[in-house]
Amino acid sequence: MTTQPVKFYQTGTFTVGNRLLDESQRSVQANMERTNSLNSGHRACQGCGEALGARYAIDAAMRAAGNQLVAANATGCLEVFSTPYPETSWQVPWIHSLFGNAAAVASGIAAANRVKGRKGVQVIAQGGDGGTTDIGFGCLSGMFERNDDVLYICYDNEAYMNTGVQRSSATPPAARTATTPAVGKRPGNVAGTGKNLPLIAMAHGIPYVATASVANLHDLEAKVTRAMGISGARYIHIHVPCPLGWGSAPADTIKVARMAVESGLFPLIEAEHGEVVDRAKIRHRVPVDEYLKLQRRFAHLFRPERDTERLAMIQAVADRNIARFGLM
Amino acid sequence: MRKPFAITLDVGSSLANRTGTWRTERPVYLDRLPPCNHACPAGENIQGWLYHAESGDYRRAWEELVQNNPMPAVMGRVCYHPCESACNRGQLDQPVSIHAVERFLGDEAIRRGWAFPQPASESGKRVLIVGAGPSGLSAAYHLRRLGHAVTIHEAGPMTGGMMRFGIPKYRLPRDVLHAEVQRIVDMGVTIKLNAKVDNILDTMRAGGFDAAFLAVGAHLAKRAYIPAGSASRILDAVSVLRGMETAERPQLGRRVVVYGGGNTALDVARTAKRLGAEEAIIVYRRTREKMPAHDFEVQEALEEGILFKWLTTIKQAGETTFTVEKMELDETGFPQPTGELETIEADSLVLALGQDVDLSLLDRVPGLVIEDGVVKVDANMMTGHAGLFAGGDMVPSERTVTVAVGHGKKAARNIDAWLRGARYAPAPKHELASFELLNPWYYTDAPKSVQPMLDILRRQSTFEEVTGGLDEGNALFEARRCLSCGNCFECDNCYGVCPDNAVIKLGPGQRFEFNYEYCKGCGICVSECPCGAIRMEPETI
Amino acid sequence: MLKQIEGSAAVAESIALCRPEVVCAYPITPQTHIVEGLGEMVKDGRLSPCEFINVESEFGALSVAIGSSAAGARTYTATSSQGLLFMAEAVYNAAGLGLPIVMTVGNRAIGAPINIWNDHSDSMSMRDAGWIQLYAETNQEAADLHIQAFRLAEELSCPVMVCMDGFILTHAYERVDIPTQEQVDTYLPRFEPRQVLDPAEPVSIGAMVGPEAFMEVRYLAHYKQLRALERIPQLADEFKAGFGRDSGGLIRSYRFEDAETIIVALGSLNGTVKDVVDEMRDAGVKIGCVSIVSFRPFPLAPLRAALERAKRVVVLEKSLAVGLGGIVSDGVRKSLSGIVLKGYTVIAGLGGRAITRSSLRQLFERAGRDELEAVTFLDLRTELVDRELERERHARRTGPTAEALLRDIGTVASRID
Amino acid sequence: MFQIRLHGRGGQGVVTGAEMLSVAAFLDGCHAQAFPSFGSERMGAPVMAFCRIDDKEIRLREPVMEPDALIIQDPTLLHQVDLFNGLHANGYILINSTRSFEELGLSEFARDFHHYRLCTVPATELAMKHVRRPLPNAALLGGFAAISGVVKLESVESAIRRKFPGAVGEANVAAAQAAFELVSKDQEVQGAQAD
Repeated sequence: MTTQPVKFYQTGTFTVGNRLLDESQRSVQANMERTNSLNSGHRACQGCGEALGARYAIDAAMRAAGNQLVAANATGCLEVFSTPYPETSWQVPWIHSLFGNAAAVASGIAAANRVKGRKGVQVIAQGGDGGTTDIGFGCLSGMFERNDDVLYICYDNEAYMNTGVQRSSATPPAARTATTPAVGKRPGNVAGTGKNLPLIAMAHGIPYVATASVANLHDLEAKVTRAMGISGARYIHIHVPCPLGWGSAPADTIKVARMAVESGLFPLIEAEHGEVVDRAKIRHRVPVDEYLKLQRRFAHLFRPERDTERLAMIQAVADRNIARFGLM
Repeated sequence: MRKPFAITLDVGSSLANRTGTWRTERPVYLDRLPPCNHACPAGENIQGWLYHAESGDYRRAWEELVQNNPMPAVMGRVCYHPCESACNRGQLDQPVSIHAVERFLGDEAIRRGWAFPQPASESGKRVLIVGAGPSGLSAAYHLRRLGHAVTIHEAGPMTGGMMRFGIPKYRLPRDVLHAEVQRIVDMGVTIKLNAKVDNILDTMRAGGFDAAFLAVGAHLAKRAYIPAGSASRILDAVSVLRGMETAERPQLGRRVVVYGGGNTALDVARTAKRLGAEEAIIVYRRTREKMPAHDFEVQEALEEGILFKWLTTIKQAGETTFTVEKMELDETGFPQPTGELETIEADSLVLALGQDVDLSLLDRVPGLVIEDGVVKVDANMMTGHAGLFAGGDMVPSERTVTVAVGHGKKAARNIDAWLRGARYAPAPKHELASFELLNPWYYTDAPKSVQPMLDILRRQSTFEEVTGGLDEGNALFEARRCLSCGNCFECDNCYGVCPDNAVIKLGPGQRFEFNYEYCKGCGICVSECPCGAIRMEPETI
Repeated sequence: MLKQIEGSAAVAESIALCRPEVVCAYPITPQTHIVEGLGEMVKDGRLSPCEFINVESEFGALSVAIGSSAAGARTYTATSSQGLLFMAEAVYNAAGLGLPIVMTVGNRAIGAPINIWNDHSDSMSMRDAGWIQLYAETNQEAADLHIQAFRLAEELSCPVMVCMDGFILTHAYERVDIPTQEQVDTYLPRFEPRQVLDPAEPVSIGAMVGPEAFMEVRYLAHYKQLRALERIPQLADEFKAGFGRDSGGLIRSYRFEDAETIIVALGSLNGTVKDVVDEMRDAGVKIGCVSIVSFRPFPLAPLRAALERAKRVVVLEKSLAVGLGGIVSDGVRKSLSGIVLKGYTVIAGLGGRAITRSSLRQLFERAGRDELEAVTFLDLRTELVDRELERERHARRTGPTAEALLRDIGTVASRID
Repeated sequence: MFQIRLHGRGGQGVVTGAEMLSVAAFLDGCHAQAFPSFGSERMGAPVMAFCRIDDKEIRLREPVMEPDALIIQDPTLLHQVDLFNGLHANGYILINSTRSFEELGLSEFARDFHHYRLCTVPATELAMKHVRRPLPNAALLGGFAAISGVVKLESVESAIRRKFPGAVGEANVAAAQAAFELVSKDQEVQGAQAD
């Protein structure tokens, strides 16, 4: 019997690190020397998906940019929990201006870098879904269409968490928020509303658009790294569960994110110049119930009785994603 | 930079904010008992040696393995691997083929001539072991490692006991057995063959032994009363299998009936087939499901053309004909005669109905208690007579090679303690790493490697080993299927998934530490630990 | 170099001489010609290195400016009216972050009703945003003030708004002396930012500040403007030494020494006022005027010194604090705290209503006779107002006021005044 | 101070006309101020522009209320807009038209003015001839230089060339020169009649 190369590494690249893998194949997060761009001592809630996503993304970006990085941040949880006077958790040059202008501030920084001849200093803008899909959408679209040399990262936790969990245009159907309460005939957020920002970003024809999840670190890091190697406007939309707003257990943050991916509700895709070029396949497909049941914001879909109709509707969304992006 | 007041801050200054005070529960690292280890009668640290095998360090894997079991090449072949039945991976796809990796390591050790270390110092104590079977050899090995002088008295002409006289060579090639016994001998263990002990106390006194371990096995075939003519050829399984190891090969004829439902019955039937029998029929009074033999062995036997007559008893033996009666199961699952008779043709009948222990050497030993034909021992494997220990098939337990090896180890540790005037206290067992404690999403999907099987024609005609070993690539693959249940394998997940950077990575092989200054106690590390090696514990307030 | 040039073009040339590194542009009348001029200079390479960025809104414009300024680039933008309101959040933010951005406001009214013509409602709405606000009287001064503005902004790390009357200045062609590059380079040193987003020396800019320090942050912003009160006259003096012209400063007074009546105004209106003052002086009236150049910081002490000997002060305002009257008047009164004299607020020129010599002359004469109300609306067409009020008395659903008034007047450009 | 008011419609170059006039005055060494009536910039709507010329700094910012001269680029405005508002008896009127004041129905109105200060010039026709576009402003400036003498023709030519470099400028200069000649001739005739 001829010896086949062994490709199986116990956990492969699904875990953060793997002692059996070559150093170069391990994640940035596995590295003892990682930047910890968002350092300890921040005031995010226990189990905050956004804090995690931000460190994942910015650490990866720092590695890709050789630490030559500047970040602009929209108002929101990430900003509030990271920089209350007199302490900041950021280790990178960072600016917070307003809720709706992170993309524009980043465009300005990029312009300054260009005019100052600071080659190699890369610019990231980041914000939550509210700061991205709603109030910051104008500036973001402008940054896209000008093809400014900025990587915009949206940490999507599907509502305005900083202000107490109000609906945003990224809130999914049926989800309970403070402004779409779980009362009345059809409790929760109205179906058929909201917008898909990655697809809108793609419609701008910008060089790179991707979706990522805190549940898939290697995929996330690969996308950030990829984006950092491209010039022009780039967009990465990261799914980050919010235990507080979603009513999920703090310990389940990654699990919830994983169920979103594995159910097909949050497809992991990559697009270049408006065309989808790759997708992460679902490893172990689960019905949407597995995702929804972990979150109190969807509790009314199961109690007092099963809302069969709307569960089927949500399942259809997942099925459509799977078919549309070839996730299986 | 003259920074503006308050709105512009120095980086990383949040370290002043000790968020650890938020915590109501704290994560702690722990080692849990992997189910394989828990299930191993020989007390192997299976996960421990797989860990080294995963990285391709077979020597360290083997060294870890032989801490508990000196005969991995044998064990990898003959053990019925309860570890695999317990393996958590079985709930994911298929269990890790632990026995196959163990066999690979054992074969690798033989091939490369790896030897056991000599004891660091001699204790000056002398221990007598009666019986060179798996239990005796295991005890000898462990006692020798502890620095005691060991002498084995073996009644038979060869070492191995039931490993030789109970297990056909197509399952355990004799060169493998020899190599692993020899490696024990090479540690300085004296083995006296054809040296039956008639009276244990006399022998101990004569040899100046400080303690003895009795492991004579169960070699007396059980008989059943079957009315038979004088010309009937009726043999017992022990004699048939023993005969295979000596010059006088048993004459079984063209058609052989084997009576019994245990593994020995299968061994005899398959041996008969290889000796040239055209037909080998196993007669068993109950159904296949009720058969004590392992299913995989039944399967192999069926492949080789062994015939089975279920729900059947033998009523009478003639010269070439045997009268059998059909049975049926009652409500309690017990077979009841139906009175329906038939006749089958056969040249011989082999009874495989179990074995008894020859306890003659223990006559008049004070304090020693015998019950149901076996010797009573306490939790420390000691008989009622101080200094006299016993194990293997002669004590009440399941009669397998692996159990015997485990007895040998346990007895050796207790003998060692007893010799030092102490009492052996095993390390407390960790809590079990059950499947629910794992997060299996992280493990790569990988069905188990299949060991090559000898083709059917050669299996029916020769005594070549039926099941092949894994090659290095397969063995590595298989080792890496281990989930490392309950024990950190440094996947960095906790280090990565902490939103508060509150896990400190201590470096390769050093595992991790929580930074409780900042840990908010969210528990993501616990949820995302693939192997269940972290637990939340309430903070004392 | 003397040029007969449009005000916007003169300002564009002056800004170009300041070597801005990032210019953000979003079109809104009447500031567009300035950024168009700069855009052309960037595009044809005359202004280099400079990034000219066409943004999607005024909010975007100032936000890009915030980013580039924080990254250490000298940054300029311009806006007017609704645009200034649309960027309001960023206006406060730029000041709060202490970013030395210079912005031109081509002053224009605020709707509704939508109106593209000049008044000061826009910049006045941002008077407390933390920016320094300078008002230009002529296009020469508008051009000069921008040079001083960059110097002042960067010294103090505080944004500066240069206000120039929309159309009246921005679209007017007149003689402007455009300085040389050498003059400007001598006056305006390289931009050394107080804070910069630099990977070599990372900081977090824009922290959340709670009650424990917010007052202090605000006090420091106030203190910064108090320092500007000292620096603005010094910079004007220095400017005069280098360029040979009086431009800028806190206030400028005209024939005020023995004046019994003093007119106070901001911006281009002062030219017409001076003509009227001359006329009335010729007729023997003791009248003078004061132009406020720096509205923020507000020059309390110099104003007091200029006004304290007068008998009356008339504040001419191109903006209306609805429900109160004047905005500038408040500051003027504060400067005269404890001094008893007559003070009149005159709201004039809202939404581009022409402010004519004859109207002013009549106004000042009435002021001299102390016949003015505390708040007067210059050239208010009372017949239109009365008619509309009458209509409202009779009908509940009167429809929109603005449209009703327009129906009564006829075609917009068919009248001269 | 000499004040000129220009009337026309959006798109006819009224504002540019005022601008070029101010430049011409500037080139003559005068202070000059030109500014539009600040309408929203749409084609066809009535628009005005103003120009002041003086030998000292011009501080006045009001619209030209009492013009010394009117330049009317579009005679269709005559009956739509109060064009002559504020014009004093010594004022100048230059109308872009192929027709005479009489033909335009202004005989009675013209009686209050010095007739030699009133003039029509076919500026659009000249523009079409020289510039091939209906932009009468340059021709009118030529005519204005002839009728008023407030600015020199050479200065008007330079101002036109500054605004429109190259062939377009030269074409406009030609139109201005043609208008200047036409008006000058007309003035001679009228002068002769007056004498």
